[in-house]
Amino acid sequence: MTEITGFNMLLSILLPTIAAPICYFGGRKFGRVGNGIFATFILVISTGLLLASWNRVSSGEKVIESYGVWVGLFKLNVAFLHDNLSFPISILISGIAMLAAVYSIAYMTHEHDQEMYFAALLLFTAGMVGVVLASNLILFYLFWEMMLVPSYFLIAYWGTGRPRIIGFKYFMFTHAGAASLLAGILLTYAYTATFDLLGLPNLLSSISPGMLRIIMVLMSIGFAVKLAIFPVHTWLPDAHAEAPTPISVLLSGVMIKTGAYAIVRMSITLFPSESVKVSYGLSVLAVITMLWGGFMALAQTDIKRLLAYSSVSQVGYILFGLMSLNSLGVGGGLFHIVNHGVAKGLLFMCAGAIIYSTGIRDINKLGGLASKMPLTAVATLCGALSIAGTPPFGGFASEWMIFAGGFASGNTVLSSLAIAATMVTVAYYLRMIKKVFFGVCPESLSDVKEAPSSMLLPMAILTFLTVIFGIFAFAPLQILYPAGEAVTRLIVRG
Amino acid sequence: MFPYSEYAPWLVWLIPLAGSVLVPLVALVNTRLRDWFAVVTSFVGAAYSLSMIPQVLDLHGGVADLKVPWIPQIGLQVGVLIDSLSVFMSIVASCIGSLIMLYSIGYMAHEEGLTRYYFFMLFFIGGMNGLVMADNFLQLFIFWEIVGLCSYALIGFWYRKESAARAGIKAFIVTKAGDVLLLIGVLILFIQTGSFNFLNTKDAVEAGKLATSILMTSSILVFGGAIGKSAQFPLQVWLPDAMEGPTTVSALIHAATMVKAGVYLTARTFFIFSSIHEWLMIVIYIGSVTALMTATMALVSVDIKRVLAYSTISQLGLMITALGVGSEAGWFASQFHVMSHALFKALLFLCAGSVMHAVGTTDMREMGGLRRHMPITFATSVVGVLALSGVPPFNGFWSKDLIVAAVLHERLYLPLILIFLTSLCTAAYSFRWLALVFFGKQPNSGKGAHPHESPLVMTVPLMILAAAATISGFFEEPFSEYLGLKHGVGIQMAPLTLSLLALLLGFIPSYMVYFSGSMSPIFFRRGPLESIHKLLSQGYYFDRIYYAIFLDSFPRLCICIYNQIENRIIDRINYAVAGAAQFLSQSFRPTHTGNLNYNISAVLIGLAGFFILIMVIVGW
Amino acid sequence: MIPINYYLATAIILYAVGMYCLAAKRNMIKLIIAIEILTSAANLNMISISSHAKPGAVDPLGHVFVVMSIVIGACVVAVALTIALYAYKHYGTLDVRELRRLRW
Amino acid sequence: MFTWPINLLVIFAITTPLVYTLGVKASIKKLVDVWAVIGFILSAISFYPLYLKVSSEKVLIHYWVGIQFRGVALFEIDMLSIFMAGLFIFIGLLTAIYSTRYMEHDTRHGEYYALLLLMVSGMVGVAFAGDFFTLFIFWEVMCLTSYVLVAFRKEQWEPIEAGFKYLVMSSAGSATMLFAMSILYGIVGSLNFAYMHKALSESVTPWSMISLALIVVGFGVKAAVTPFHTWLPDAHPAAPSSISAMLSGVVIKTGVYGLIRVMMLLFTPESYHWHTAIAILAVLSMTTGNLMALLQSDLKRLLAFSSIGHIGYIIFGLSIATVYGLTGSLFHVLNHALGKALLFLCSGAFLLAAGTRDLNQLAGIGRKMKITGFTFIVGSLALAGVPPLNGFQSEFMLVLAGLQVGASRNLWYLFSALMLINILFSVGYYLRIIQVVTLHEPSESVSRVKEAPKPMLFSMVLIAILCILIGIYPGPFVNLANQAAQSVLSVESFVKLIIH
Repeated sequence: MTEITGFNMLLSILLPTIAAPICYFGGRKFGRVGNGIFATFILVISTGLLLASWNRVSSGEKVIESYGVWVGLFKLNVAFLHDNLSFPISILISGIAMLAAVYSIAYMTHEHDQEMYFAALLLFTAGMVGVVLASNLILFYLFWEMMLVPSYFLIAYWGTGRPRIIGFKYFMFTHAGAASLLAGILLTYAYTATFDLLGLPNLLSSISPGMLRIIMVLMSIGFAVKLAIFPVHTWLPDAHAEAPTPISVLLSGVMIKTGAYAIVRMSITLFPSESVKVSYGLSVLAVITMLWGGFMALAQTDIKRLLAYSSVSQVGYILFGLMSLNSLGVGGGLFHIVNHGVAKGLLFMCAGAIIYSTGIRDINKLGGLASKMPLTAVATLCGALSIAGTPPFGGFASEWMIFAGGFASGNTVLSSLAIAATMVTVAYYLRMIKKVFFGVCPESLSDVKEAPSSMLLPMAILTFLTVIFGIFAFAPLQILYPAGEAVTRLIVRG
Repeated sequence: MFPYSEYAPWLVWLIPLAGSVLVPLVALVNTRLRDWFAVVTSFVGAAYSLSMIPQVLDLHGGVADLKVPWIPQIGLQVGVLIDSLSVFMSIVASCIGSLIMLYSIGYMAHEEGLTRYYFFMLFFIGGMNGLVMADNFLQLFIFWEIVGLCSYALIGFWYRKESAARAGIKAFIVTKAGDVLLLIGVLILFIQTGSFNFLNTKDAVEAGKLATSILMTSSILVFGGAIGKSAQFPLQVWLPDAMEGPTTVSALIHAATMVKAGVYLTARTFFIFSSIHEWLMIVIYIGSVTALMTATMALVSVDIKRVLAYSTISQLGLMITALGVGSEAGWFASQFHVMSHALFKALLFLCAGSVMHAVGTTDMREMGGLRRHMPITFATSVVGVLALSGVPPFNGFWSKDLIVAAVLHERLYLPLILIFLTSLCTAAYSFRWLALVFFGKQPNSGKGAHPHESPLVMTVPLMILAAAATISGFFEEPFSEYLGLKHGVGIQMAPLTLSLLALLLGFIPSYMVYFSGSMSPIFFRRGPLESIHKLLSQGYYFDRIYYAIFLDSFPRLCICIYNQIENRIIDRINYAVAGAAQFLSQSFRPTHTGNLNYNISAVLIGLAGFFILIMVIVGW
Repeated sequence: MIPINYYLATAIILYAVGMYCLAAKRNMIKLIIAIEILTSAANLNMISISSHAKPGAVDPLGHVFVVMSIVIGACVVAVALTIALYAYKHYGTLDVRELRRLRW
Repeated sequence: MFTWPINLLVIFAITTPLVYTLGVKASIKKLVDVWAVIGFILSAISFYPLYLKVSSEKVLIHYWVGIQFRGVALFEIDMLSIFMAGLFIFIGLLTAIYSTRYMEHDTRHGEYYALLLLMVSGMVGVAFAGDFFTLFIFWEVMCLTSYVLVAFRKEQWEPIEAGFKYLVMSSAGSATMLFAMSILYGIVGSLNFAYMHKALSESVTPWSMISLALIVVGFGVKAAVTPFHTWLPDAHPAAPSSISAMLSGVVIKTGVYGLIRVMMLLFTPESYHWHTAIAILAVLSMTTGNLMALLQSDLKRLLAFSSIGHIGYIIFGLSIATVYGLTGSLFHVLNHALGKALLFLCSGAFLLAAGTRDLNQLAGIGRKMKITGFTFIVGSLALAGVPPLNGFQSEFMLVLAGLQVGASRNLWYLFSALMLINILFSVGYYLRIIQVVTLHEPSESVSRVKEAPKPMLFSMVLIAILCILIGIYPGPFVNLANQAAQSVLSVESFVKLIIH
């Protein structure tokens, strides 16, 4: 139990954590660029360390690294877990964070206190990676909140608009969700006397079904808030729209996905019989979420707010996929986590590039930028179409699986509605692209230039990935699909 | 014969797709090289598509299904299906596509953004080839969407023009509506049969694995995709607007590729669904209603390309009608018409492009008398018009005759009447088109004052297509053999009579109004016919209604919901909770009076309360 | 010998009087006296109990305790009076209800 | 005499005025400050062997009068005493270090440090006490010194008003406790805890019930349990910030200690069934504290109200009365002491730099005093129960214990839920102060402030690091709290040392 079996995962979390104060205190010496490069470097190493378990994970192994006792009283050990589920998502998180760090170097030029910014960014990443790797519920919760704190400061300190109110709202919403999650976790312990994620499934069968449902619902509320499911989504458009753009990339791209990850890891894995009972209700909620997010996106004129509402809509798809509770749907939902992470990260970066170059966020005041910023235009188009589920981009590869999963679970009408909701997605994205890139370029924007290349590079990489994940979908699915299968194997419909 | 021709089914779509990706790279070297690189790539693709003919003939009407694994986890494969239908469509797409590419070199010479143009054109051709070669629904859907995406980009090629940008979006969204239905249908079939593969699906359906109602629903949903892509009623609205793109794009979309995809899909699924009576009924009525409706719209349009666009929809309607007949003869007729139409409509579009190139306008009222200035274009246009209106011996005559015969044979009288009227209208509007553009006097408007014949790079494709349109009608029998059909073909009296009658009835008023001038066109716009004229020129108000719902009301509704519900209610609740907490706190604060006497009283009350509480709990 | 119950009753009454004083009286000096009364109630209790512990004998423990308590009580009163003095300097009154700048 | 930690504190307390005079004479200004710090350090050092001894022997008996006198005048030191006393000395040490610069502009340093040392010795004595006689003496030492310390700046109106209210209420509480002791003495005939445990758990009478209620009020006033808390929001802000840190951080914990000791040892839950009543007091306290803190505009007053809320959490752990509940409770004593001391020290630093406690005028001060601002954030988040900081660790244990006990006493599901809601609610004002202090644009009144001096920073940064450390690696600290809780529950081993 207490034998130490490697340090890769621990280091991948510790490195950014330790680097954060170095960034902060060394900030004045390094300068903005130095800080950015340092943060990127750290995140590259951390990603590399995470990638180390590739071979073992892809052969279906569970890689567990344990480091000994943490709190003896509760038999809590510190251990991290890499399996088919956590591995790809942890890579996604640290990868996107790495790109966001690169992107920040130029984007934060005009901002203050950059050394604090990069420190917070590193902590934020460490928190997110930790959530995914955690192998017991308390560690999970610890990281769950650890990612909240730096992101709160990132929003409230460098945000636009009314950052403090928005940050406050973000914090309170997520924290309320977390409190519900905590109640669920503690009830679990009260009945099973363990927090260990791997050991729990066997013990939970001894709990009465009523209590089991209460625990499951409490936990799922926490995840739903993080995922921003209707009607607890209202923090998301504010927070994601007003955060500094690289942080929007992380928030929308990966942070909300930890909710989806947790739903798979806990709500479904630990409570298979209960999740069957709530799956229909949650599917309905998912469809409402996707439609609602889509409709709201259609009403937006602020480019980042539009993207934020699009995220609301997309988490609806992810949830819908997960709640189909069959391997196609869950696999698709997990794959959509990746695809949406990449594409929405890309779109926020594009929006950031536009704001950086023009200083305007209102799409009605933009226009004709396609010739001024051709690369951004192409990247935006790719990202938008990927999210809208258009082949050959990654979004389609996952969305069809989600829909097929929906049909397979018998929710024909809901699935049809979900497919129809892609129309809305297409509509608001095409509207946005038309208003920003097409039409006549206003006089005031006549000398707009493409963003600096350090911002374009991450965008190029993500654009490339949207295409790759579409055409070579088998590569990510090789790892993600077995995860979906493993989860759904637990489901016994009755 | 050809290097790697055994891989032709893959190469026909991989070569254009790969070529398209290379276009931006080649453009970095030299723009001239880029243009020719694109053209050569498309011709190589066409050559590979032609090289599949022997393979098909070897199959003797059978099917070859080649697969490689794609997503092994789900058991998905990428496959190509080689049979007469797919190869035929691929040939149509790539040959006509490559001619259009050649034509583009001249036509688009002076445009900006040609890298984008050639990229999407090649991607389009590749996508279309991939679509027809696909052996399963999912792959078909992927290419289906790629084609839609390309059409969006190409229609909106002149993105600075508001109308073009709008038209691109419209095309994409309207066809997407069909795609949604298609995807629903496909996924239902997938879930029910466990496979996307056409052949497996067919086997499953034949084995009766699917409940009738599910099969019916999914078949109709799949046809919904065809409705969107082939611009059938009620989703016909996008196609006329798609004329905002360059003429070459219109030719590519209308003649060779995208709109045929719907017909192809219907033809491809014909063997799976043809046993379902309801499906056939829907197909035939949608086809014939669309055919007549859009033909009447073509009668009044004054835009040189819009007439052709309406005509395209109408002809597609005929093809769909033929498929809806449900017999092998009908299926053959529709395919034959696909070929005829591809040839003559490409020809007509390119002629129109040539004309526009010369006069610089698209309004037919500003044209006239061009036959003297542009002899080649005129001659080829005449061939095109004759083929379109179905004058023997041009190819349109033969294929339409087959359709009429098929419908008549199955005694479907209502569709027969509809297509009879369609033919009538076709003759009328096609001659009107010819007359307005090439006959009469040239008006003295400024722009088109000195029209001239187009360069050779544009006229050569015209001539090739004209020649093909003239002679291809005689290849009915080889074509039938090629498709592996057994039924005998020949001219029957009844359909022949009907076709010729319709032609005559359509030609007479057109002649009277536009050639001889014995009737004034004013007659149709005034008096009792005024309202009908208006109805037709407004496209039966479909556009108006759709715009009113989806462009005006719907976004406004969204904004309204956003302002009223999202912001006023849901978001307000958050602030209400915060406010309630503050209020609670505020109203609680006066309990802390700061008065020492009260504080001591509170201690006493606490003492008493606690004492009573434990006494009660202990039970004294 | 007076039965212990009388002492106990007196002690309780003293306690009640002290508490009443604290809750009702406004004068600071009276409040300080009230605290003394409260302490006296406890002291009385202690003394009477220690005298009745064994018939005829007195438990020294109670006495020790009471002596200690009286000493401490004196200290408290001293401190209290000092503070009251300063309060009078700042507020110009001995009315404790005027000392309510600190509230809410 | 009183064991070395207390002896040293008392000796240094007595000698401080002399040293002060010496320092003034020799014009070595800092002499007395250094002297007091040395006193705390020596006390802490001498505390260590005591800790080792107790952790091996579990319970230690020490007669401080030198002779055995009917179980009176003795220290009975178990892990709980060690846990609390260690905390008292530690926070006292940090406060003393902090005071060396914070009290620079005040006079009467000799008096100040003597009182501080004496107050800590009183608290340690309370924690060590094995009978009511000892407890009462040290209790009053602590109370008296704290009255004077609150009213230390007698030239201002606020400390005087607060001091008087504090004095009246606290001595009323002490008198109530004394009254309860006299009744208990009548019932048992002794003042020793062990004898009392034996007598009280054998028979439950109305008299013992009355004395239970009286003693809860007595300790409750000190611990500031609602509705006995009304002195606290006045006294804590009015005192010098270093003393506020002591008062809010540890002095009120002596009340908690008294409650835990008396409730678990004398009025055993098995006989007196006070769980629900205490839980109701707990919920009342946390709700009142958090509600009142929400809208305060005075930073220190806000923190004072938040202390009441946290006392509610701690008492909630007592109401559970299982080993988990008490562990959580004691662990929260530690965490709240650290967090609240840190926050008061920070607010003192702000007060020193900007001259105001008004939140609106302090806006953005954290941007100017970055290190203080950072420690302030850490402290606030720790108390808000945000992981990975220490406050979370204990709060989750408390809720967990509540939920565990809920299976047998269903009401505790409700109480736990209320506690969770309270924690959530409290995040609102912690976040508010963080926002105001560190995120707002610096206001005019703080435009020229400078970072706090090094000794003050030392205390704050040390506590902040501890907050993070305990949050990340709570294992050893939980073990300490757990040992303390175990020793509270192992009543028999405590008793059998006196009654063989």
